[in-house]
Amino acid sequence: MSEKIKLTAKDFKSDQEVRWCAGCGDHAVLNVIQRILPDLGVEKENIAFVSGIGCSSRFPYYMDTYGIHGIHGRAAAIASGVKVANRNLSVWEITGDGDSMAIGGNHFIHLVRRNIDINVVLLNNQIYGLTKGQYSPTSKYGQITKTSPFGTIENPFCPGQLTIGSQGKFFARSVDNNMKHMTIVLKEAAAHRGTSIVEVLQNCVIYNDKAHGVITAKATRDDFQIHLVHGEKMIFGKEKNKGLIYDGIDLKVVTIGENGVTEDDIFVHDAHEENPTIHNRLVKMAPPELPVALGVIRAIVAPTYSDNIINQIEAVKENSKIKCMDDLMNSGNTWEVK
Amino acid sequence: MSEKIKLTAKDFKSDQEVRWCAGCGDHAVLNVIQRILPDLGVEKENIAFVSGIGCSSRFPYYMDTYGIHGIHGRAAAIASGVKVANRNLSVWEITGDGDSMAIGGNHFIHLVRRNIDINVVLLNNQIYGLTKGQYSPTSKYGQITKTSPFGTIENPFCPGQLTIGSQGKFFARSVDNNMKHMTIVLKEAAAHRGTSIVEVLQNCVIYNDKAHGVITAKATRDDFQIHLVHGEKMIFGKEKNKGLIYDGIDLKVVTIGENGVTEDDIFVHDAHEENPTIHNRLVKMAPPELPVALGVIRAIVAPTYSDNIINQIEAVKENSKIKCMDDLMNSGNTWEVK
Amino acid sequence: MSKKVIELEDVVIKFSGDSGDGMQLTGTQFSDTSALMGNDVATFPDYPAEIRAPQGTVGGVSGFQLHFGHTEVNYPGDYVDVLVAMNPAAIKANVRWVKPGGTIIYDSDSFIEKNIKRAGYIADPVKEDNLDDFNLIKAPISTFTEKTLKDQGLDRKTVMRSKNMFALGIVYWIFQRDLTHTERFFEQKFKKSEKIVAANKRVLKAGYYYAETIHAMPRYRVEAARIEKGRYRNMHGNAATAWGMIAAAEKAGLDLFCGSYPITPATEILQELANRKDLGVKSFQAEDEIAGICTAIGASFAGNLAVTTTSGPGLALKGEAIGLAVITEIPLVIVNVQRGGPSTGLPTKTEQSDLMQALYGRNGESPAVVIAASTPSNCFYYAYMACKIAIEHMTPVILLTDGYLANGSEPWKIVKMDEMPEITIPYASKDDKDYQPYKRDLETMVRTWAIPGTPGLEHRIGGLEKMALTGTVSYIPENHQVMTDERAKKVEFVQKSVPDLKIIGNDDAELLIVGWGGTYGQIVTAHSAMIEKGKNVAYAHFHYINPLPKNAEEILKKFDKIVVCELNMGQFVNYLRMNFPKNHYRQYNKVQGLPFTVVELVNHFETLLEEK
Amino acid sequence: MSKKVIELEDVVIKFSGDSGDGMQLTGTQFSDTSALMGNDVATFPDYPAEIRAPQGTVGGVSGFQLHFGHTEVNYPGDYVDVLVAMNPAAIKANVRWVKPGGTIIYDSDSFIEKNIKRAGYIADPVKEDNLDDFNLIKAPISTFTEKTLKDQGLDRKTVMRSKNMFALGIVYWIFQRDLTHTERFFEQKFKKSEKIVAANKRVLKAGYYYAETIHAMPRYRVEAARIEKGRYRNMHGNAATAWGMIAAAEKAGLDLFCGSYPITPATEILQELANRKDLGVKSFQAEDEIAGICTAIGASFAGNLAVTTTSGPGLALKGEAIGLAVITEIPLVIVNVQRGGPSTGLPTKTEQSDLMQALYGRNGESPAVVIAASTPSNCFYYAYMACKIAIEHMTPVILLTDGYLANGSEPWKIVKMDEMPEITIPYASKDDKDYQPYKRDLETMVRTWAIPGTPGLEHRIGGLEKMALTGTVSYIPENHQVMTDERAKKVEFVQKSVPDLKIIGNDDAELLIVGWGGTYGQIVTAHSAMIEKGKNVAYAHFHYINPLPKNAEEILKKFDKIVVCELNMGQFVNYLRMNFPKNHYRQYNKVQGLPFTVVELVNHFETLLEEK
Ligand SMILES: Cc1ncc(C[n+]2csc(CCOP(=O)(O)OP(=O)(O)O)c2C)c(N)n1
Ligand SMILES: Cc1ncc(C[n+]2csc(CCOP(=O)(O)OP(=O)(O)O)c2C)c(N)n1
Ligand code: SF4
Ligand code: SF4
Ligand SMILES: [Mg+2]
Ligand SMILES: [Mg+2]
Repeated sequence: MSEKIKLTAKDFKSDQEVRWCAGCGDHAVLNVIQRILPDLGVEKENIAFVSGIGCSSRFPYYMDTYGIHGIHGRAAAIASGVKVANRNLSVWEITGDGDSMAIGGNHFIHLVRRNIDINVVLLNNQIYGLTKGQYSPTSKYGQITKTSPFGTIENPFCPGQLTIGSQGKFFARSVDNNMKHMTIVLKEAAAHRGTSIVEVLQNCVIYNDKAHGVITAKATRDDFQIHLVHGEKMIFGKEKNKGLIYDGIDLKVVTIGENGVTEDDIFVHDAHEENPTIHNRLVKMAPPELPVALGVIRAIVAPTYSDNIINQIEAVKENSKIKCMDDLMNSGNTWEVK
Repeated sequence: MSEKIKLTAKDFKSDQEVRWCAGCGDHAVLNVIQRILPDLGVEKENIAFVSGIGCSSRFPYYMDTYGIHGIHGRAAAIASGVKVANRNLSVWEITGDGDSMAIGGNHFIHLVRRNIDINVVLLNNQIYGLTKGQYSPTSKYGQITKTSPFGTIENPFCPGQLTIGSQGKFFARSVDNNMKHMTIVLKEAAAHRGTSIVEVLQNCVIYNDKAHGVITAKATRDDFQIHLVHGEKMIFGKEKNKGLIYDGIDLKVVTIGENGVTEDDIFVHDAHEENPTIHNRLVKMAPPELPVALGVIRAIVAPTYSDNIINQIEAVKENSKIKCMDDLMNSGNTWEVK
Repeated sequence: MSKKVIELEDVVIKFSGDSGDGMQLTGTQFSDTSALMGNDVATFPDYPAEIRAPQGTVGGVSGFQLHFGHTEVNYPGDYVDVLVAMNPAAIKANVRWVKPGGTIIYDSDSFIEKNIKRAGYIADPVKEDNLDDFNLIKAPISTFTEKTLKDQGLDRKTVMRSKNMFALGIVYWIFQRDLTHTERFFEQKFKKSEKIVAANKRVLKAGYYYAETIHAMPRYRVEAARIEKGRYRNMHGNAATAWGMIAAAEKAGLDLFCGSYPITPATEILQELANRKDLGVKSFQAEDEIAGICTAIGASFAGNLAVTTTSGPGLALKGEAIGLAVITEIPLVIVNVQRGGPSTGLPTKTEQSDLMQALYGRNGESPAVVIAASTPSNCFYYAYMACKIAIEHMTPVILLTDGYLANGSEPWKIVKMDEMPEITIPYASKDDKDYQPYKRDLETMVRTWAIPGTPGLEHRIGGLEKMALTGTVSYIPENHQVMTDERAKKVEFVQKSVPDLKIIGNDDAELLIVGWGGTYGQIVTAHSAMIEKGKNVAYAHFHYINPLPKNAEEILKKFDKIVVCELNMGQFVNYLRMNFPKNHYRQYNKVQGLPFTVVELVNHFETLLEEK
Repeated sequence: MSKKVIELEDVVIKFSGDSGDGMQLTGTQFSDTSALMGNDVATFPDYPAEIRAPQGTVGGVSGFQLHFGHTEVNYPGDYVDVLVAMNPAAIKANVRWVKPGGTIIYDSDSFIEKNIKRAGYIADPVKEDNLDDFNLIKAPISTFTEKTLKDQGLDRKTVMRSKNMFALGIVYWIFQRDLTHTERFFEQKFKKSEKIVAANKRVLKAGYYYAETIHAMPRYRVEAARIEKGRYRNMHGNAATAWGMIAAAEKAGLDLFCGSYPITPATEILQELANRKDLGVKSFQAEDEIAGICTAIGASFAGNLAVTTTSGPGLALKGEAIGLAVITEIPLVIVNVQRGGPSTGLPTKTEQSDLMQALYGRNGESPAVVIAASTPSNCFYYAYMACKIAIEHMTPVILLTDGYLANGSEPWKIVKMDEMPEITIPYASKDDKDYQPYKRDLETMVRTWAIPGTPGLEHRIGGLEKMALTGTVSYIPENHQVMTDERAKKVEFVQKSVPDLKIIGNDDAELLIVGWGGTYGQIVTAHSAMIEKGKNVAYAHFHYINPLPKNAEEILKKFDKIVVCELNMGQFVNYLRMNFPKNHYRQYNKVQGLPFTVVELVNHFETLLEEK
């Protein structure tokens, strides 16, 4: 790589016109990813973007890398095949809440369980955008949409809980209107070896505008977002005077300087703790009681399927007398007809 | 019902010969279910058993109730349809670890999320029995099976964690060699309104014998099983002198009478606590450090999809002027051609 | 100032503009008004491909085409008489569809450099597309709208949003339309703001009077059509499908259950059903297509009228479960709104290429009934019939419609529920002491339906081969043959109630045109055109595909020259070859995501007549 | 004591007993020994339906049938010369398949009341099934086994487990087989316990010498067959399929990736591949069939030779994704081991009823290559060819085998890898500055393959219709037609490399028998029988279904009377009607979960010859 010219975001832009609505949160994610790729130390030809179907799933077309725009719900399975076929590739799966949690739910949980080294970016707008506004498995209970004219009657998934419930090793969250934060989180996801799930709270201006409004709006965001950093105190708020403490089964908001609370009392975020108890509470936090947790919430290093399979093949190869098909065909019980 | 003759287990046996291997754990589950049905207060004609494909999924054929032996992985979806179509039916889904966690994983998590009032009995033998011994999503890491001759390289699902990660409201666990315990647990599941998942640790004598051996063997079971009962202390062990305490993120075994531990220190099981923190740790416990948790681990009452849909229909009906198709067709913009 | 008014038989208009320009609403107003004035109408919206393209580009053009006339109107027209274009991109996208000498009215204010470039023109659209060959009317729609609403206290965005009404006003003048329907519509829609109502009325009228002042503006009269008396409403294809199923449920006295997953262009059926909770519809938006059909199978078992709705890729996913419905022999309706394939293909475009999939897209010998609707409004009837057949014959029925029918609309004479055909449910007798789930009525080969909840009829069904009569699992070789034959026969016997195939035209015609499904409007119009030209051609259109009508073979036999026209590469013609191999078939195929045009059909038929 | 030895051309034996009786092993020993002695052999196991039925019942019977001869043996036989039955249920299950006058050797010790009842006899099997019509040999197998092993210090379970070897000994004597192969097998298998080796040897010999003492025991000689010289091994159908794909990957220099989900009767292919990590095979046991094919699609995109293996219901689930492979034009092999349908059907039984599904089971115009193997061992060759075609033509290829081929086995002459046909990968040029993913070689219509990791060839593919050459998304109507046509042509052009259809027999035959896929063994034997009877019949067997061989039409045209035989209700015959409508086809069909019998074929052909 030493002789290579350093690439820039522009090198990752394909010749295709970006076709999302003006104001759609997907644009920001595209921009951030195009900007961070030059820094990952992976050659452009060794990057593959894989998606399913949905507005968000158009993503690969805009990337000047290798890419597959798959079929609805199957991005995780297709990406798994890409990575297992060639583990030298940096594989990115871009998916929507419908694509990955509705029709693709099974591939999602199995990908997570297998811990294949893939970076999943889940653009969660809590709606089916491409098909024009039906509720998704992350839509809020009671939400009115085209297929729930009287309100949904389904409990939404919390992608973080589902990830951890599927033996997930890496989960992070960001928001579409904070490109700096997305940059940090996506870089960490890329650096993580194993399945990394990054949920981006994404706004669909057309069919579910401001679904994440309280969380992302300027007026409320400081109080309703907490940016977690491994090894740092869980402090947030406009005045940076609020913090989280853990009471044994749940997290609580306290104010530093009130009721004798000092900064020392605030919980330190440990993304590397195997035991997912606290992570499970963090991913669930929601306004108005609690801020939404952003950042890398869980990041555990563990063997990956994509490495294991190659290691196992190498080990078996070494110990087997069969080196090629001719060996195999002539092995075992054979006889000569003369 | 007052005039009805009380039914017995025999009334629930169909005329079909039971075709599981001798010694298969499925037999015990069948017997228990046939025995408890007369006590549920539901008429025989209002009971439906639904299954997918697998050894365990043959179950409906042996029940003299209504039943569908569906297709592989789809039991949860079929059962959902049955229940939503007629909520007066007591609907039982019988499924295997392959049927519900591999091909049927998506329907499983969505059923749980929707909280449709179905009793799911998941016969977990950690193997594909019917197809003769391939690993399943619950097979142990490294397990040698016909499709993993060198050991699996996949992290297994823990059905309890997956259930809770999918917003599950009811999860219980039992073992195939304790019919008394199964009886209690299955009755509670039947009584619960909402999706109840009951995992039965089931032995496949042919393809995965003693997979649950340490847990179920006479010699070790007292130390490796804890029978949880809501409102009671978490005590176990041959001498009933071991107990669990919760240290803020995890459960630990202590011995009553040692190191100053008294019965008072032992944690009380609260299956009704909404916050799943402790439940999540309980479902995960495994030997040798911890006993396996049996019994009803989580049981939260919440609105069910199957009730909600009917309630919503009733509410809309009341407020709508459209009472029949003739009304609908003549509503809105119509005109007369003379 | 009075103008010469030209009488016309029928007219095709297309309103076209950017996605935000309100063209769907504009078109609907014109079409409703025309229908109220007694014309026969057919309409077709032309949405941009799924994701919004940037404003002003061809990709972002949204159109609404309508065809109205004083004679029967069978399709929304292929080439247009009048194109209303709100921007250069709308011209770029549609100019090839304007009839020679047709009228193009466009917003001349939108012809600024930015828009011209975005539309893909280099400099001057008029030159680049030879627009001068048309009757080109440059209307300063934007500025006149602004002028009209000056000093009304409206913000610019609101003002500009009503410019479509200026365009509508122009066209209303041209075709002498009555403004009252649209005015009333404003009053309804903008109930909350009198200001907006007034503004819209003003702009509509401004457009109307503007037209009067323009010399080049033509004026036409299209007389009311001679259509059947009765009460009418406008029917969209997808809504018609939904309603047909609700109607069948009501008639049968069953609850309607729909398990579906959204997919273009079928989604509106689910949406319409979700809206009809007042009629007790249980709409279950499933996690995927497989869960959609499997919940429906469960609901059918439990005694609901169960349906699932989808489009091509979704049908592929349902194949395995359709097999379960086939072998268990339960009533189930699968609606497939065909779109361009293969794979995701052209998801917003129409095609007829799922026929083979509907017939054969599952493992084993797995016969199901397949029928096809042919107009937006008769989706109601065929959806109803699909339910009736499914229930009465205890079988899955696949109803094929397509993107063209689904999105199209036309006036529809409202039916009365008590005039709809009866639906008789083959219930198992509650008193049957020895109920046998797979005992058949030998006339129809239909088994009876025992609904959970009925005491004494407890039984199990499933996907394994089952013993004749008892339905228990059976591996007996001969029994498998028996059951395979019986399932096939049951579907064949549906033929007994399939209406005879009718031919339009003479038995001694030189050419028999064959069509099926959603191509009816274009083919029947082309056929009429041929007859008008004095050609002896006949036309047979199939709605029942499996089984085929009893008399189909006999009819086909009569003709030496047969051409099968379909929007695929020859699926139905191959099916006819399989079924009636003795005839020689020609085929005419097109897969362009578009309906046939009448012009291309007529040309092709003429060529065929010349062939020996 | 010396006996009269009868010379035989060929013999069919079936070993049959309870699931635990070791019949598969017994049969394999006999078949291996016979192969080693130079006979041609074909074998077929007959497992009980999936779940173990209670011991002693007909449902629990496990059998192993083998056919060996001194002439070519093409199938495992339908009716058996010798039935070895370890219990009454084995007789009950198989007696209808014993040739008139055939020999039945049974363990008379097992004829106790419990077993007789469990088998479904009332009292006396001999009377109830007229067993006296056969050459019935009551052998006290259990007691003699016990006697033989008395005082060997073995527990009863171990003793009883070796009674199958007593039975094998008897049959070895009858057919003058050499014991050494089996003795060596004991030494290998029971390496860890000399005692068990000795016990098995003893019992085998005891059976052998017992046979000598029985008067009614026949003795036969079946001479070595005149088969081609070379090194042989026994090949199972499923293993052959797996090996063919590994061989293709090796030849092409690609890694082999298999994404599959277990399903009867295809599972062993995945199992065999999972075992071949030493050859670098990546076997991915997916969460379902959809993930199986989708991981394979990903792996193919990434440059592996990607395959997925399944059976009927699994193929149904893969339909949508096959469409993605069709439209993206990537190499992919889909193996479908057909079983009895519809739905779960008869999962352990054979059938040919997925042909239409393979051809048409997906949305849109979605052409793929379809080929079929015809013997257990040539699964190797056709799996290899499936890979070769997939790679060289950048297309999904569906390889059809069936339960009968998958589980059957026969001796196979080991090929040398350097004699296998070359596989040329249509790589995109690394130096191509203007790489266009959908630019085609006009001779073949094949696009080039650019593998991720190659600098400069970055590109995107997907399921939406794509612009010719560039592959970017395109909604242009005419382009859709162009691409549809090109995809069709590409598959058609595979025909150029498809070998000509051969006919066995004369061009002027009175009857042409047509078959495809796994029915070859029975049909070719029936054809030989007809020729021996002096009938002028010809036989054409299809391995290439889509595209059909170039000369197929020409060949079919030559015959007035054509009968298409298949284990379904007429799928291939209908496909021929579609493709070559000018011929008149008769059809002979069977869906009983079983192969044709030669007897029924011959009878049918004779009847056909009599028809005018
Ligand atoms: C098999 C199949 N089923 C359904 C669809 C229709 N469909 C396309 S995208 C989509 C949902 C998109 O939602 P999401 O994944 O959240 O993406 P978004 O558009 O919101 O980014 C659906 C239902 C399809 N293309 N294929
Ligand atoms: C679509 C489909 N794929 C695969 C199969 C094959 N199959 C049947 S059962 C089964 C797994 C059974 O495992 P599990 O659900 O754990 O049940 P068990 O037999 O262990 O009780 C599989 C893979 C099938 N019948 N259908
Ligand atoms: S519809 Fe919503 S998600 Fe789709 S591009 Fe527009 S704003 Fe984005
Ligand atoms: S194979 Fe295993 S799971 Fe299946 S019936 Fe036998 S013991 Fe039970
Ligand atoms: Mg979304
Ligand atoms: Mg299992």
